[in-house]
Amino acid sequence: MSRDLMMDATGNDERLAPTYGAGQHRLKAERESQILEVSIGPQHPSTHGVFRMDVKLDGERVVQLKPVFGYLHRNHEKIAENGSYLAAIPYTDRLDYLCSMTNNWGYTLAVETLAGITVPERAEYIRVIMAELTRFQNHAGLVGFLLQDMGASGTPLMYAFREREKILDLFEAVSGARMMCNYLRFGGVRVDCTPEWMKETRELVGVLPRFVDEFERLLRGNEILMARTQGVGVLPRELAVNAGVTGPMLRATGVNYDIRKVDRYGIYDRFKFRVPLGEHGDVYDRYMMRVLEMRESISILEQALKEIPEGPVQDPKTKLRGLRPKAGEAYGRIESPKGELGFYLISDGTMNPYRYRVRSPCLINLTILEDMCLGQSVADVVVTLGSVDIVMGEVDR
Amino acid sequence: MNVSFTMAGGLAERVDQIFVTLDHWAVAHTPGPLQWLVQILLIVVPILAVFPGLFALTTVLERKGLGRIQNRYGPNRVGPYGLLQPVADGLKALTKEDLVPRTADGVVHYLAPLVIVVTAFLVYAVLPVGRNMTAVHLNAGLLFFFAIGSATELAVFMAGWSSRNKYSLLGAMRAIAQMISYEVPLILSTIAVIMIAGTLAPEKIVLAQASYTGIFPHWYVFTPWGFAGFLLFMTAAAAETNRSPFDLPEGESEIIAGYIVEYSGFKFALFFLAEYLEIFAVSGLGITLFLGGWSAPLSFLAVIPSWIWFFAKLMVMICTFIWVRGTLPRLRMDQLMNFAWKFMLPMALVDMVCAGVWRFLPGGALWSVLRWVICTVIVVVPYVALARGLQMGKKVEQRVYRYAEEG
Amino acid sequence: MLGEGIVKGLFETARNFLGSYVDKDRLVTVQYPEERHPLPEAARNFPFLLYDGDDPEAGLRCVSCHICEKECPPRCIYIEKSTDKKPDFVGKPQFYPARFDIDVSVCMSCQICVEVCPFDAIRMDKEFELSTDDRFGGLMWTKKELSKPNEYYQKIHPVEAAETDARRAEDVEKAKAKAAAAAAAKAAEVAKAAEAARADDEGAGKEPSKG
Amino acid sequence: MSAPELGAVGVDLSADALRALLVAAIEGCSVTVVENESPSGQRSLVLDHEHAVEAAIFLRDNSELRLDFCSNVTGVDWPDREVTEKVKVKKMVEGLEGATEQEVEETRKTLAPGYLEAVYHLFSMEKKHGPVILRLRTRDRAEGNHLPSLTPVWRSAEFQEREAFDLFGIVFDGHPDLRRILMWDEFADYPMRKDYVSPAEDEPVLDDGCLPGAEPGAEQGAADA
Amino acid sequence: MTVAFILLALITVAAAVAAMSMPRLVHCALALVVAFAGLGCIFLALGAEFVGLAQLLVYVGAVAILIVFAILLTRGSEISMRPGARSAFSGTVIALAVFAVLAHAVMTSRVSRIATTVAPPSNRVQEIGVELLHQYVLPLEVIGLLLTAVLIGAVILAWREKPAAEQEGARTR
Amino acid sequence: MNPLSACLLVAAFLFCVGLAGALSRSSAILVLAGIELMLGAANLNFVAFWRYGSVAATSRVHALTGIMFVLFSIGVAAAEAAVGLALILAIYRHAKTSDVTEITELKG
Amino acid sequence: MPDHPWRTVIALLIGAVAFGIAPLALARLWAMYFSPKKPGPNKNAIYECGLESKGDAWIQFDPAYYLYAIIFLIFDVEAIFLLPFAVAFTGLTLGAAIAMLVFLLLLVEGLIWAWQKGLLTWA
Amino acid sequence: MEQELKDLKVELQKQGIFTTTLEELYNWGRKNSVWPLTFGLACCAIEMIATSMARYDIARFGAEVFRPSPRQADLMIVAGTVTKKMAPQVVRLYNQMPEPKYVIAMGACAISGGPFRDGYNVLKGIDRYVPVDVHIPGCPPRPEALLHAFMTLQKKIDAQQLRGEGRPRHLKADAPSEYPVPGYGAHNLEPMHNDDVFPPKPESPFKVLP
Ligand code: SF4
Ligand code: SF4
Ligand code: SF4
Repeated sequence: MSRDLMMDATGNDERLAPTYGAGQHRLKAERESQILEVSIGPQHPSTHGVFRMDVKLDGERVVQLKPVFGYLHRNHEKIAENGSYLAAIPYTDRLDYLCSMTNNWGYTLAVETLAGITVPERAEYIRVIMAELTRFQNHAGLVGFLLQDMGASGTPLMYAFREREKILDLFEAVSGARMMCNYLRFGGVRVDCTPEWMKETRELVGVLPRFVDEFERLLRGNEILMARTQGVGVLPRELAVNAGVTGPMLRATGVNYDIRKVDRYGIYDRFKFRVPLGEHGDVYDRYMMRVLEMRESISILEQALKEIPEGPVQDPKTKLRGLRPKAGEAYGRIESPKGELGFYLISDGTMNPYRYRVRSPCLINLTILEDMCLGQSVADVVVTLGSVDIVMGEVDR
Repeated sequence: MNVSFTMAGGLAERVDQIFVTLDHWAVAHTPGPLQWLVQILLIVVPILAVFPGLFALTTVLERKGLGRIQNRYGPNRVGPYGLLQPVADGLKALTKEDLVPRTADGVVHYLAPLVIVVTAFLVYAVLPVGRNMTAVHLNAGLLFFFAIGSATELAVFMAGWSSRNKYSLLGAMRAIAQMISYEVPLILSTIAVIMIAGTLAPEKIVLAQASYTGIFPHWYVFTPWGFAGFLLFMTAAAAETNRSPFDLPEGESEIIAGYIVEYSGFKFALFFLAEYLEIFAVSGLGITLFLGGWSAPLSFLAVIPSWIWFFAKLMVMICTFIWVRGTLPRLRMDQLMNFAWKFMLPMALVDMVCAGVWRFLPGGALWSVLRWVICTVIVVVPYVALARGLQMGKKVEQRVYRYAEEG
Repeated sequence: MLGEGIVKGLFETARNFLGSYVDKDRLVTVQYPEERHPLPEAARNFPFLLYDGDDPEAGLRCVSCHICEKECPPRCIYIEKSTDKKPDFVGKPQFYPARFDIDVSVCMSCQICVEVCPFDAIRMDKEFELSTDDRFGGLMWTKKELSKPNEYYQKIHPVEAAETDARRAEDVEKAKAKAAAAAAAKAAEVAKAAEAARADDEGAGKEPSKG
Repeated sequence: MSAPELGAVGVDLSADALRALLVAAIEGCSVTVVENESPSGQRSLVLDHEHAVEAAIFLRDNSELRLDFCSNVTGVDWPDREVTEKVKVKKMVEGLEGATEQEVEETRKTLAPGYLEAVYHLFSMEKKHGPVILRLRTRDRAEGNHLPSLTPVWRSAEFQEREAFDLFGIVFDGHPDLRRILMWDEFADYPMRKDYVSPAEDEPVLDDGCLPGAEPGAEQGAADA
Repeated sequence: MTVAFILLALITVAAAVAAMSMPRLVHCALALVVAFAGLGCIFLALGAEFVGLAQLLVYVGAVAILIVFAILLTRGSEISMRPGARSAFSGTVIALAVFAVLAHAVMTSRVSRIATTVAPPSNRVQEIGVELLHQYVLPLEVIGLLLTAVLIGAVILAWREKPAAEQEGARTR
Repeated sequence: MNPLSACLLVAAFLFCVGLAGALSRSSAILVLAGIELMLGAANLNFVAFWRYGSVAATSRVHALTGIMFVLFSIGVAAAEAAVGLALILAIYRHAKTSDVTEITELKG
Repeated sequence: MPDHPWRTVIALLIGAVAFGIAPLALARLWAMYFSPKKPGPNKNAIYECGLESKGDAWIQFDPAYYLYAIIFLIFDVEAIFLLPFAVAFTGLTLGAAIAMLVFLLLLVEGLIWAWQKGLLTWA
Repeated sequence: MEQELKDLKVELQKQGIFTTTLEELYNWGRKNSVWPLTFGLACCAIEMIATSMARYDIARFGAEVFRPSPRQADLMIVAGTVTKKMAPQVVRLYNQMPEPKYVIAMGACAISGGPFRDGYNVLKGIDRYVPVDVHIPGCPPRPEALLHAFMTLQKKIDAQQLRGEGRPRHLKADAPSEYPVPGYGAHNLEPMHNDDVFPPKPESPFKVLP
């Protein structure tokens, strides 16, 4: 197996990264005849899009799992390198198509770092509001999809989408589109939110906790859910850190790393919120991280909606069209609902970014998929994958 | 005929027996040599008409019910209230191209849906759907039910194997493993009833429950062993018929659609039909064994015809199935098997013992209370123990989460 | 762990089931063709071209400056500039698009064309019932299909349209003022020149101030 | 991100400091600092191939630095370019007093060979600081496109290095599973390189040819405009 | 000697022949099931309700599954059997000879001449139960013992102990 | 021919089919199936004798003997099938074949 | 009628087969007259998530399946003996019931053995 | 549309009432039981999911039965970007669906490659390989737009004839029901399009550049 190669190449150095657990699951020659090779995906009800896993099964047990990517490789980076800085924003919407607002933010943050742009205060608040609404709907949706993968005939997903629709209505009212908001701009946001919008948002934020409660009543104590998720897809802490896993998945292993706290980008240092931490790093922890973060998001939303000042929403000095940052490079990152979303930009002084790179949390969180799945059943693979929270638009870009 | 029946009065009796009377009338009015034919037709045709009809109704009901659970309407445009939806589905299935994979085993592939439908229909022969309304009176009716029902596993195997598709075969193996595992508790949980009723004939079991104390019926479900047996039976029935949360063989999130992956057109519809027919049949059996079959729940309600009661109870069961399906996620294979062998089977055995104890404890005022208590203990203690044992070593628990300290 | 969680969940779904008969919040379906969820004012789908007055040809605001064509991220706007000019709303002679096509099968509804257009000539439509079985005929919208009157804009985006109209009215005012000033200046110049040339000749070179 | 190189208290994460640390810790290690003029000020370190893995391990395991989190790995393509530079050359100049050596300015056009680059963004989860940016450069864009893989040090590089291999054609030696990741295996090109041209597609256009964007190859031109 | 009996006998015999002669093992197994089911139905036709159904339950439900599993577990499903591979001819000849002897014995023996009772003897399940627990209580317990032994024995035979490391690995990750 | 001998004939034929299969098929599983068939044929005899045998009508005590025999025989046959197939599995695992000829050859 | 309960069963059997075959035949008729069958190499290939299927599906399975089948068989046979007992139970003496209990316990012992061996744990 | 339908009916009734009723029944059954394939590619798939969720509830039309296996599906909603890497799979899935089958190209990407049209790995429209019944422009189209497209499809089905020249593809014995699956080439898919479906019809204002 490939891992052995690596060991040879680097001389079995202890300091090297923890590798696949494959060694202990090596296929015995005598078992070969029982190995069933299946590919799960690319068209499969629970691979969340066009993901594919080439799985080798021994009975029901996974002995090898190779993720295959690229079925949604849309050349985002190439296209962005051929377009202007502004033109890339609507494309970022389509990266993680569930969270266009946070994607916008990640990109604008990188451009702002690159070109030294400041953002007016009100715009910062609006960004936080949008990002947290996005986080909420993403997490709700994820829990729904996860339960769907467990075969819950769609009920939790329906409830999640019921709430999501309300949030999308807000997005649409302010940005004009439900999913592809294209709302943030470097130096601010595109349009201001009206007072009515603020009022509606406040009302919605007021009822969101009820939805979380409903979710918890429906699911949290469910024995089947617990039995199917606890101890499944366990991710050891060291491996998680070494493999660059970020977001709720990392925090489920107990590592306290939330970029909102670490980088304090935007104005996140003004809000009081807690970072929930898991302990076991299994699917249940990951699920609970999302639920708890939903509650924290609500709390951030409440604060932001209370404190938001009046003022302009766009830095007037910033040139949106025809921006030409000085030659140089910048890496900007945010805590997207899925993990660290980073944008790496190299400018050569022209109107197009010379290099545009998306550090996608989904792709990197998938690095350890095989490690989490070895020795488990196919059903667990599906659930584990579901708990990683991937969106193929971002994995393949 | 029956104690409670006398108070129902003549008209009620006539309505109750309307089908029986019609049957006799029709038979009496046919020429002698043909009588047997008419007699048989009058039994077979209603079964072939009513239950598929019920199937059609149930599919809409299920889709609408799930819709309501999920805050939406469900099918409501095809015909009044969407009631014609199954007709459209059926027409579509009928005119759909029938695909058989090239490498598949054609004959077996063709036979599998037939076998499964035939077995599903056959078991109705012994189901009493109303007073004097059992198609075939067999002394060993229950055994017939299980014997015929066991052919389903074979049909599933045929379907999965002949498709020569990995998912189907995997699905079929799962399905068979699941069905055989749950068949044991299914049969064993009926034994308690048989022990008390002393017969294998379903209609006699119903009759054994069709008396009342005051207005309350003597259904077996109202005894400790009966209650436990009922739950066991229905759980096993859900698993046996691949209903949620035991719908692994079709667990689409892992193995697409299980053993029916390669079936299209009406063959697929037949699988669908058979699945529902099995659900009705096994629910009907559950009703017969534990819920007093066609007897009314309260003595004065006996004026309502018995077959209405049967179908009303059936509807309740179906609705419960839908409800459960709308709520629960699916179990995993190992959990499913563990549950069958480590919980259901021991519980079924305990339940048998409990029924035995129930029978041998003497009657009398004080004793009947004591009997209740003893039997409840006999059932509850193993329940708790086994439920605990199920999670032993797995540490399945509600967790408390900590937060990073502010920093 | 004896099944309470399952029972709790069952209650939750039962509540939703029953609630769907009494509570609007638990039956959220909008039965689309008959009922419609109101679109917010900002809603956008595809761009359209605005024209003033009744004549889509004459009143078209677009001056064919190609800015939107260049900025459109997927580059789905195709413009051909006219060779002649026609006066725009303030009377300035401008080019106009001889051809203005938008390939809506490519358009990503990003609204960037609208943002960058300096002439308020292009706006986003809300219409979304556009499914067609004609791939090659139905999805390339030409100038004719794209042109919509200002009233339509006022109808679908009232607040935005009012703003735009006000701004344009201002522009017209400004243009008028400018024209007047220019005229005045010109007049003055002419007057001066005239004065210089022939001091007694007055009143010549007056132009109507209409722009 | 206002002070990107300022980590937790006491640790100097500036490129120069790190360079000094690395050179001191690893024998023979050559590290150069790449300046960054833009407001972001994120400077980076170029490592040599031989000591890259050592240096990476050092950065990861050093108790002060603990750069345990390799966030971003990416390839960058720097094609060959013509460099116009003014050089002062000593030349024999025929003067009045005969030939004298004189410094003369001359414009010289040289073809600077292109290279491929892998960029690693490091952070520390433990110390919560970063980023530290590492760069590795290949010799050229053809045969010499090899780089040492840092996947053995940070697993997170695994897929990203594969991606750089797939799209840029950087071969990472020591990578456990270097295959194409996004494109299909039969694919022959490296599409993210700057000189990649999309294959001509049969594109429907309106009869009168008014679909300039649709003409093959037109995209690039339009983009640059 | 009814039509039903003749039909059933024909089906059973045909299925049995098919089961022993089809090339593909799974088909054989399915034919075997038909043969067993036919046999069960003959029992039923003869009036032995309980045993007939028991035959169906055990053979169609359980033994068939067992055989099918065994076929799948030994990768038998793909092997296209060569019917003539192993002494097919001599086997058939021997069998035919045996049949000739048996048939002759049946036809010539006294049983073919005795008058048969018209009504089947009563065999209500209840009587079987009572009989089972009085007359046949010892065989019952022996069967119980046998079944237990079979359970343990067969399981041990079929069950291959998994390497310990592997088993551990399965759950620790 | 009376029903009894008809039954016996059918049973005899079934027995011989099973015998032929057991003797001639090379798959161990089919050999086992053949044996099962023979057992089934024996059961048929039991039932036939129970049904038509003259004893049945006369003696109350032994009325159920045939049935009982069949019942136990079914149990034993099932047990035999389980063990037999398990054996085949075990051999298969060892010899990688379930072909009787090959197995004997392997044994050498 | 009571003399021939099986006649009805057979009729039901025939009816059920007809019920199954009729729509299939109808579908075939429809295909014959209106909508022709159009097989194709791809169409009639095995479905595998949109990929070409690799390897054969008829592979060897985990012996665990067989173990369950054995246990199932044993309990099925047990049920055969339990049923007559249960029917006769109301008329039985305590001794007979205990005899059955012994029988049962023997089997339970096998079950417990299997449990202890971890056989009932699905791998 | 309405008028056309009526005309059609009259026309058919001339041929005999039987055909008409059978045809009507056939079309009615087909159009009211369109089961989509569980198949989402990208962002548009999320809107497709949203369409089946409570707010929009495609179940009202009887189309919520998303079948994971193409064998049981009638409708393939190509919702999202078809990349070149995915295209063979999409075509194969389409091929594996039994007739009658329909395709809705949902969103700009599925129709033409949409915003990603210029990408080296993006297929410029699924109609290059399989025939598409309904196109929905939009990026992503709103759920209502999908419902609208669904109703457009229903209308289209309703107008189909059972007999005669105008009958749809799946009723003609010689019309193909499976299309060649493109292969992976060194630079592009091979072939780049399927001649049976792709080049726009001669009367269309489009032509194909080589
Ligand atoms: S909305 Fe966006 S994609 Fe569409 S035409 Fe305007 S700029 Fe282009
Ligand atoms: S629409 Fe606006 S930006 Fe585009 S060409 Fe016309 S005037 Fe210029
Ligand atoms: S059309 Fe737009 S929304 Fe749909 S898949 Fe393409 S980019 Fe995503």
